[in-house]
Amino acid sequence: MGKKEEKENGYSRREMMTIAAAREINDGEIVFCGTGISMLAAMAAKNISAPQSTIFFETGAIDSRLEEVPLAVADSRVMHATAVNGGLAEAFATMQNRFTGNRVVGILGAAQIDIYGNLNSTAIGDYHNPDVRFSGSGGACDVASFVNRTIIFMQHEKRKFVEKLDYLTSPGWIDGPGGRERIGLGPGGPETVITDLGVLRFARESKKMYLAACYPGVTPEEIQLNTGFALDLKQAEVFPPPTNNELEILRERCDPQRLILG
Amino acid sequence: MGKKEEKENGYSRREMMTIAAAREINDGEIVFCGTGISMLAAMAAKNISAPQSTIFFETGAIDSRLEEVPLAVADSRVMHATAVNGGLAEAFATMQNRFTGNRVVGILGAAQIDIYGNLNSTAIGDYHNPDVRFSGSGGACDVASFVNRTIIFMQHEKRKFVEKLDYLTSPGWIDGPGGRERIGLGPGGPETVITDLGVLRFARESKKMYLAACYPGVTPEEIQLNTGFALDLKQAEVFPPPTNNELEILRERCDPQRLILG
Amino acid sequence: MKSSQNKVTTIAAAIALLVKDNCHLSIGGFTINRNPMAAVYEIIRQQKRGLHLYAHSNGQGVDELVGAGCVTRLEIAYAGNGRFAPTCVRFRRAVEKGEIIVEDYSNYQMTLRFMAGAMGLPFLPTRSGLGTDIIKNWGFSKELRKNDETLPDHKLVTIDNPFDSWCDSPKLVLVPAINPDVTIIHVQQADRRGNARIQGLTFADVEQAKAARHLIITCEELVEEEFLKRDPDRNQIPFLHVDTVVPIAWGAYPTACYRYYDYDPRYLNNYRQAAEDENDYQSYLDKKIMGPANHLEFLALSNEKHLESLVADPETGYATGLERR
Amino acid sequence: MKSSQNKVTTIAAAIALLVKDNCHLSIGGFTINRNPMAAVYEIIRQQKRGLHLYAHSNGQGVDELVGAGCVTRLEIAYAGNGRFAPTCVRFRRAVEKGEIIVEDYSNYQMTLRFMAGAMGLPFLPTRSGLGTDIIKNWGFSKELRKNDETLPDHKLVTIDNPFDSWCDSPKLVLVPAINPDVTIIHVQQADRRGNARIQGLTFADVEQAKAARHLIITCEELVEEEFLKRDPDRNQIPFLHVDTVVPIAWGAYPTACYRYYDYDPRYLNNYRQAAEDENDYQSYLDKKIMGPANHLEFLALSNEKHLESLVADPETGYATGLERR
Repeated sequence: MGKKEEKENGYSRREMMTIAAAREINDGEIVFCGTGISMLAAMAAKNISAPQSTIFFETGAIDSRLEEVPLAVADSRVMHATAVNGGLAEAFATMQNRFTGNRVVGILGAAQIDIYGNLNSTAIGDYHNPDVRFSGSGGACDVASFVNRTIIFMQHEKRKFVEKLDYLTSPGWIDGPGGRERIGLGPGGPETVITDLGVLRFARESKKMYLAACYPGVTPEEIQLNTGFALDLKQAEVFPPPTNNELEILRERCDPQRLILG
Repeated sequence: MGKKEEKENGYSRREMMTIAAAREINDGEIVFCGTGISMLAAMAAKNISAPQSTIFFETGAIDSRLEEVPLAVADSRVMHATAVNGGLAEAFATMQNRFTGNRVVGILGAAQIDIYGNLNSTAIGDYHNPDVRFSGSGGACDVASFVNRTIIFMQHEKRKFVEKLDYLTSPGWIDGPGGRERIGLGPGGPETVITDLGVLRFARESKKMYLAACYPGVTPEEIQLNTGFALDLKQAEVFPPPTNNELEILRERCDPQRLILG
Repeated sequence: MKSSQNKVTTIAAAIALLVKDNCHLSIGGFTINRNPMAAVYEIIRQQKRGLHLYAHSNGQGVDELVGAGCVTRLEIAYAGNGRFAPTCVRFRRAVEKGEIIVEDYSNYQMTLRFMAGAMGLPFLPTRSGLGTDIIKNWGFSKELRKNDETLPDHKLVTIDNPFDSWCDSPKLVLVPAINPDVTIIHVQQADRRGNARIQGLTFADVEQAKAARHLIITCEELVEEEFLKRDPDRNQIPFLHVDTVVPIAWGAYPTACYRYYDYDPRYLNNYRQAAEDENDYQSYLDKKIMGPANHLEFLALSNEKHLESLVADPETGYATGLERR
Repeated sequence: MKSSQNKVTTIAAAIALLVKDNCHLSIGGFTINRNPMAAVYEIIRQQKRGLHLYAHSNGQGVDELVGAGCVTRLEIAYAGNGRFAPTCVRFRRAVEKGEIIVEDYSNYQMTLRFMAGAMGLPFLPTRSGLGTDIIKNWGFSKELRKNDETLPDHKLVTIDNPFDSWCDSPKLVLVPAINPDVTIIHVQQADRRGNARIQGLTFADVEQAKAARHLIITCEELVEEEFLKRDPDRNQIPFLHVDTVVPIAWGAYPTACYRYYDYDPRYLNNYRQAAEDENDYQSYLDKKIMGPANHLEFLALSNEKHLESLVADPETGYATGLERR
């Protein structure tokens, strides 16, 4: 989907991605947000279809009232009209907690992903002498370890959807069925991968990623070409484009300065 | 020291004990207080000779301004004009902390004590079928484990100063030199035992309790008679009685209702 | 339930719904302060039995539950009530008569056990307990622990520091997490969703609250969510953890509620005296607790002017100059 | 020093006294908020070298210390700066060029490491890290760890749950405590003795502060002790932990200080651009940081009206409607 399609379709890829993620959030859920598009997706969900969802941040803000989009999870905007302003210790404990953690949906991003949804956000190449160094885990490893369900944002490129991660920062389904339990983690894990080309999910039995939907104008073959491992394409549907209502709320209420939408 | 002597001396045993303990507190120290006489001793010290000492409670109150004597460590009076109102977690961490714990002096009481200053505040007789059940450790075991120096209040009776504790609730010098280190505790421990008859301390080498001072009118022999193990009496001095100034401050400023003094 | 927008109910309904016979219960407060007494009395009225109670130093509430025969097993650090009872009387009798089984810990150990539960961890470490009978003597036998899946297999576990001499700690005591079926705490202010604000010391209430499967919050004042959200630095418990909210004025009485009222020295002294004698105690239970149908009727037994004398001074947060002998 | 009644000093004196070459340092704040920037810039001006820096996600402060060549070893969870730098630029370059050694943890692991230090424990457990390269790959070699007594012998240790299946946690990751030689945090309000109040999120500042051997507090406002004591529910750090207090307005600038001022998007964007180019970065260092003699002169480089636009709205705590592109 290039600039031309964006203009034709009337929405950008980032808008499509944000809305695709927002649709994954159920009303009443507790939503863990990282920086950038994941935050915007949570704001969109809250404003569109999940008004009773609770947005919370690893920095300790619980149930933030986001009147302006924050540019980091420590932005003072996340501290406004919360239920409680705590710190990192409280936020991560909420996710590790046996009674609240399984009600949290986490939204993550990464530099690399494998077929089981394991993530790398640390380094490309040799860890001790990296070709490219990234920010590191932040809270991603913690979220991926604790919560019941994660949604992952990715740029859809072959070098990012890889057979083998250069570094496993955040656990997904590890090596398939029973993988998490074998290493001592709880049963939940990655559920959805939202890219700039489509939406991928994980097979219930094999825990392998498959193509669930392409955005309008994108073909399954195009997605396979941009993926470094073989995808099951058979279940791919066409993803419903953003509605006018969704776009309007996203643009006017969530990010009018287009700080995240670009 | 009976009623007659109290009247003659112009002060009661409890007043003598409180002031004896208050004199042990150095200016600038952090004083951990339990309920009752230990709290009053800390108040007396702060009002008499250690104005820069900091009174703090296991309930989480740090640097309480005690305008009235509290009747429990959770009394709302300890919450007034503190530096920070926290909780138990913060208070005990302050004592276990490597940089603040060694500046804390703890004041404890118990039902039984042995020659190494180990304390029982749990039960007399068989633990599973006790003759007398007491309150249990509370914070005493924690304080005795963490801080560098403790002062212990005891009623001086043979059945309370025993060869062997029925239950070891709070560690003193354990079994003598190196005892604490052998079980994994830090080097500090009990320093002074203040009773209704006199003041006892622990020998630097042997870590055994010895008689340091008798109150005016009490003889070393009388103290030995009321102690269930042999005491070194040779170093016993006569303890300086309370001064008028000490008594006046204790009575008028610290406990005018005589809630603790009786 | 925890995601409901309106969790307000009565204390009778909350106790009936969540506090089952034989359940594992934890109550907040500390000795003579902020015990959830309205809830305690309602549990007694509903004649709950077989409770497994967790407490650090929750004095008055624990002693009344034990005295009324609601408790079978008790894990505790300190059963005293300050100057009002160096050892709680009904507790002492119940233990000496073998009516309850007690498992002893220290206050920090109990705090860490709730904290572990709140953090979703099976244990936390401490240096407290090394060399003591708290480690050696188990109130709950190895067998009982093995056969009861609601209990950890060990009372405490001592380990060598896996990081060698790091932090000068050669050995550590690991304390097992507590996840009570229900925790009940009394707070100054809460809203309908369950956001809560404790004023003054929090004791271990926040940890106890977050460790629990179900949480009942009783509060002096029901306030608007907007009111709490205007100043979130002051709040401790987000609604996520809360099942029910019960507005109940004087809900901690006869214990204190900082900034609202003081403890009642007369009540607590009378209680201790009654507790010492079987007949007097039975009559206390009948007249004071079982007689009134609810907390309002219970409060009505106290002289109104006397209650007024307990109201907190806005400056200090307690009843300045109160006669406390 | 910690028991002094008046700990007020200048930032230059505090840094000269407590931040030694090669010391272990920890700074508070998180990405673009409440970093102790006045202290960071003073450390750069005093050309401290060989620092062993601990951070969870302390973005801007970390990147400036790394960029200025003050840091040799870095233990960190996240070196990003929100939308202003998904990966901090000077950090990325320093790692890719092998100029610093990095040890990676997660944010919760780093938080627990500070918490362990604050609690006086050698480690704390978590379930985070199981199955990841955070456990498998050590930035500091076994040999380095063995030969340096300021480092624990292991990066992390995985153990079986000594309480068997308690809490459904078969395995735990133990994270070693951090006790920095010095922690520096920036708070909204402090008094002369060092009692401190943070407004809004505390991040891991309180744990970092209490874990440290020495603590420097910089504050927006020096207030009377009485002011803080009137409302102790709002305070987090008692004076017991504090060595020096440095009143310094705009002390977190260009990062934000909730309720005082917002982050400066223009500064942070310009910084990122300069950081991408060696010459531009050197010129940034020379003109912006080394040029001014102190924080006041540094602030004077920014247009006064521009700074005014960052002042926080009293209602929301940030600069509502600020141009942030």
